[in-house]
Amino acid sequence: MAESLEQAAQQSFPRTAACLPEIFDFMDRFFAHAGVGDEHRMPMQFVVEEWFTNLVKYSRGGTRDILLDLKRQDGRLVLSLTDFGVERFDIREVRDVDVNLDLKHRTPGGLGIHLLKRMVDDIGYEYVDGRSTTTFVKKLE
Amino acid sequence: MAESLEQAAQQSFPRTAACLPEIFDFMDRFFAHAGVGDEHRMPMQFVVEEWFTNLVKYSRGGTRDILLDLKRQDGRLVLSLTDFGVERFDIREVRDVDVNLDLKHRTPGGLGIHLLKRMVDDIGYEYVDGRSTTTFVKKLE
Amino acid sequence: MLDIRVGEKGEIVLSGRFDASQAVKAETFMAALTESRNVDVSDLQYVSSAGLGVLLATQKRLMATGHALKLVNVRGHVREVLHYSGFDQIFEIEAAPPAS
Amino acid sequence: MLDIRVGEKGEIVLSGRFDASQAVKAETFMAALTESRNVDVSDLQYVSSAGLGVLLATQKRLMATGHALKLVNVRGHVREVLHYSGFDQIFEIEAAPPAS
Ligand SMILES: Nc1ncnc2c1ncn2[C@@H]1O[C@H](COP(=O)(O)OP(=O)(O)O)[C@@H](O)[C@H]1O
Ligand SMILES: Nc1ncnc2c1ncn2[C@@H]1O[C@H](COP(=O)(O)OP(=O)(O)O)[C@@H](O)[C@H]1O
Repeated sequence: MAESLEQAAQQSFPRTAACLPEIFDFMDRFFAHAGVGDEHRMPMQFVVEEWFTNLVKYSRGGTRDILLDLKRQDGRLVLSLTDFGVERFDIREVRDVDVNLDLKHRTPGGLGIHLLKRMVDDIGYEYVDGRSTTTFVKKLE
Repeated sequence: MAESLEQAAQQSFPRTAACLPEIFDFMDRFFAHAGVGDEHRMPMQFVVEEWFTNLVKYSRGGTRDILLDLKRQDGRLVLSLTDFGVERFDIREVRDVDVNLDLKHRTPGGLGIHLLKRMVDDIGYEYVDGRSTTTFVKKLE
Repeated sequence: MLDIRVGEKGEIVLSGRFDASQAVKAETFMAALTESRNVDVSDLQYVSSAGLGVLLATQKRLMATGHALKLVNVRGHVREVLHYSGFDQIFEIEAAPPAS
Repeated sequence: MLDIRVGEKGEIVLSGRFDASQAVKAETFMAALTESRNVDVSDLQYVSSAGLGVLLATQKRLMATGHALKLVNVRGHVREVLHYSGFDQIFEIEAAPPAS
């Protein structure tokens, strides 16, 4: 019980990309503490950056801090981001972009979600009373 | 009397160069209001920027906001900057740099005070109980 | 933090982390470029889609005048991200030599 | 605000206000330069010693490899500041044509 409590951490961050260095620090400390292998650091930071900045840029109605929740549980890493007082948006319904277009037809848009989906094993979504929580799961072994 | 009251403005600014756009706006509004000619805008903004950033960079003991005071009085423009809770520093005692050195021997340092002295007609200094006020005077006619 | 500078052979050296908080800085640097350059990413630990966006926009602008960025010493996380983005079709990419 | 970009003839175009709050941005752009360039300041309204510092540092770095910045379309406040700084001895400076 005591151990499982230690393997979780939560922190809220203001809605600005300027927070990213702080977010990465927070994740690094949790990963070290929870003994998550180094090979997961960059991909999981990628997932959190992409989704955090999307909430900042696109969440309709969002004004409050965004909650980042990290857990190590049953051999899996579970990252979730919760946005309060916003409209519903389910990342799982976003269609994939075509990454095989030539330069002329490529735009930078849409790459974030396309890439983050490739870095996790599962994605969950929950929406209750304006509270929008997206959960990313990565198997550790 | 009423008119002379209108020809003065005061505002405090936090100790960071990020305030400069706000300072210039404040000066522009005063210059427009007090009918100061356009030819004085850039040189006087130069004087205020150089001295404000020096207070930010060098004032020993400075932690409080810096007060900028603008006056039009007897055909003269009087700008003063007051720094609170700092050590004494009299700009009039700073020696001039040599602006005729070749590139190899030139450093960016020292240009600020050298240049601002050329843009004003008189400089005053007052130090009382940690309150350090430097006053720049420019004749308007 | 992202460090961005010109290396000894005129190549652009990116090191550190190229995340959304560093995109404006990289954009400002890239805006000065008018010719083809190698971009050495051997010390770049991380890149997000914000970083990819800056690289893509620069590539588009340079290609309009027949120039291009070439990415060299690509490895690890950066290599993976470039690959999944299909950037191997848009940039000439040279992998890092295997670690010795 | 300072705007800094490459113009149609490859010259660097500075416009707006080059004050201490804009120095890091200009430094970042200038860091990408490795060759001689003209710097067009016709639309630069203001420069402070922080701006002069960036120009001087860039000039020193370029001159070490036989290159240089040349300042063109210099006028008004900017001209005055460059003159009192002795920058006419360090940079080739070309005044703006008289206003028509
Ligand atoms: N949290 C969100 N709320 C609403 N719309 C979103 C959200 N996240 C993404 N989107 C939409 O999905 C698109 C694709 O997102 P993404 O792949 O991150 O690329 P980008 O942000 O570069 O466009 C966005 O342009 C936006 O229209
Ligand atoms: N307000 C101040 N308090 C203490 N020292 C100062 C102050 N202003 C300037 N100085 C000193 O005078 C020097 C010259 O200042 P300046 O001409 O503005 O050039 P710079 O700041 O680029 O060195 C500074 O390097 C600093 O040592």
